[in-house]
Amino acid sequence: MDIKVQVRESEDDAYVVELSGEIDVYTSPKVKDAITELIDQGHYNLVINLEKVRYIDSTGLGVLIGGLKRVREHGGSVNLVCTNPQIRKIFDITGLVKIFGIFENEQDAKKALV
Amino acid sequence: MDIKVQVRESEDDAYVVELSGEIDVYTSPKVKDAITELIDQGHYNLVINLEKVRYIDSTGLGVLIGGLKRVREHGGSVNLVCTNPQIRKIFDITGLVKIFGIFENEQDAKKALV
Amino acid sequence: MNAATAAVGRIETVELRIPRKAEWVAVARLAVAAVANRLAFSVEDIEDLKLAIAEACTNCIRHTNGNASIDIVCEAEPDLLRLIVRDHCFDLPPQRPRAVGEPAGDAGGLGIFIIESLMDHVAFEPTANGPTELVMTKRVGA
Amino acid sequence: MNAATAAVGRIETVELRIPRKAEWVAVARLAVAAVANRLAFSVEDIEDLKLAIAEACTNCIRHTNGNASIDIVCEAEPDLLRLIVRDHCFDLPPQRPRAVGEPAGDAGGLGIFIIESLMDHVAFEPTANGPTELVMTKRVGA
Ligand SMILES: Nc1ncnc2c1ncn2[C@@H]1O[C@H](COP(=O)(O)OP(=O)(O)O)[C@@H](O)[C@H]1O
Ligand SMILES: Nc1ncnc2c1ncn2[C@@H]1O[C@H](COP(=O)(O)OP(=O)(O)O)[C@@H](O)[C@H]1O
Repeated sequence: MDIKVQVRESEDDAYVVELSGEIDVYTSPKVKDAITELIDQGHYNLVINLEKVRYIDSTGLGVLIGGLKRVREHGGSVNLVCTNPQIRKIFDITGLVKIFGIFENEQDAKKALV
Repeated sequence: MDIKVQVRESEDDAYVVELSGEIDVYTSPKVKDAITELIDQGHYNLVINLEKVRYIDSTGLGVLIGGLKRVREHGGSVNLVCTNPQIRKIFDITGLVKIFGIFENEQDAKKALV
Repeated sequence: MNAATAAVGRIETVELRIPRKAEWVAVARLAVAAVANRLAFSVEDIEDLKLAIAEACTNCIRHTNGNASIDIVCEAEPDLLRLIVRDHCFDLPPQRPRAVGEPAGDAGGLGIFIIESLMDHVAFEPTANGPTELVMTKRVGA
Repeated sequence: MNAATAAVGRIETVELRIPRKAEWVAVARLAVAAVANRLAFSVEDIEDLKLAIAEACTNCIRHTNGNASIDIVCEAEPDLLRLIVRDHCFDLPPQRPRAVGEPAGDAGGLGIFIIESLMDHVAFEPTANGPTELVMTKRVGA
């Protein structure tokens, strides 16, 4: 019932934020801080890996949407990696599949950034 | 949050009762029924395999103790297979380690019946 | 089973009260999952119920103030689970969520939309003593 | 931290009410585990707390009658969890458990013994309005 946030630098100035655990009203500020820090440092091409996320709710979605809005202001983008069908379903029902690039693995998500 | 009970015949008229799941006040009657049925059929040498049991409380212990008492009246015995340290600990603190044979695997538990 | 016979079925009630704080929402989620597990809900339905109760609790935290608790009543019938969520300072009339695909930023606006997508019936019901209740129902196998 | 500073620490309360029936004890177990997970308890301590609450609920089911509920109050302090379990028809004065290693058969007699082994402090406290409460406390890292 907690979240782990791991940030990794990748090729081409892209950054990967790997999340594992549960993203809810209690844990999402930690995710927000990590994303905000990257953006403040001038990194606008992000892959957020949700493969190890077992749970996400609207507070977690809000953080992802907020990040996307900020990087887009700088011509960047956020791609997601999501394989868990329950998590994927939440992006489907909220219509967020239309505004995020969602990929089956990190390689594809990184490639699609450029 | 449920229990699965599987009964297997073994060599030398021994029977193995393999339990998986949680044994509590709700599920223990199912365990009791399986053990009672074996004893009613005249099988007094039992191995009860708790390797896949994630939880047991005093109602589960009561069922095992009740079974042991009945088979002993017929010169039989009950050996347990228990590898989970949390489950093992409950047999330790209740002193039941002294009245049950507790083994690390089914082979040893079966051998010790004879 | 038609609606009339379902209505006379046995109802069992589990009640939970948590502090109106972010760190306790996980307790509501797990308790509701445990209740749902006693009915014949699928694993996917149980995930839906966890998300719906979390969204309801999150709204109580985000849209009310004070030290009050969040009260959750789970009414389990053989073929449905009704979740009633009540905060003690529900002063704003709930608004409709924003249009799908047009989220307004960090603030979201997705909570009630998600709840309505996952549950079979959702209603805000005014109570005699002030606060409004969110009542949401999910049928087994619906 | 000494006892005096701990006593003035923040206490957060989670309350749970379940039907006095075997199938709902698992809900108490999981809810208490979820509460304990919010404190700094080890995985092993959380298993102990699950077992202790289940034993307490099981006693409410085995030694009382009627349709009343079982009420559980979890008082979380930074360094301890206090669990208060109340049934509404606690009429028998609790007896001591049988001697260790001499169980009296199916009926057991192990419940309170297990609770006392796993928790740091256990008491039956009479209440003003009739029923007795079981109050049990476990310290983090004790
Ligand atoms: N428990 C509540 N107390 C007060 N207002 C609420 C509550 N739940 C929902 N609302 C109202 O309904 C609106 C829509 O809620 P929701 O769809 O969850 O989006 P969000 O919470 O992101 O604004 C909220 O903005 C709020 O005005
Ligand atoms: N909730 C309760 N209501 C009434 N009596 C109780 C309750 N809990 C415990 N007792 C009494 O305490 C005794 C010891 O309980 P316990 O150690 O759990 O063993 P057991 O339940 O197997 O008898 C019980 O036999 C009963 O008389």
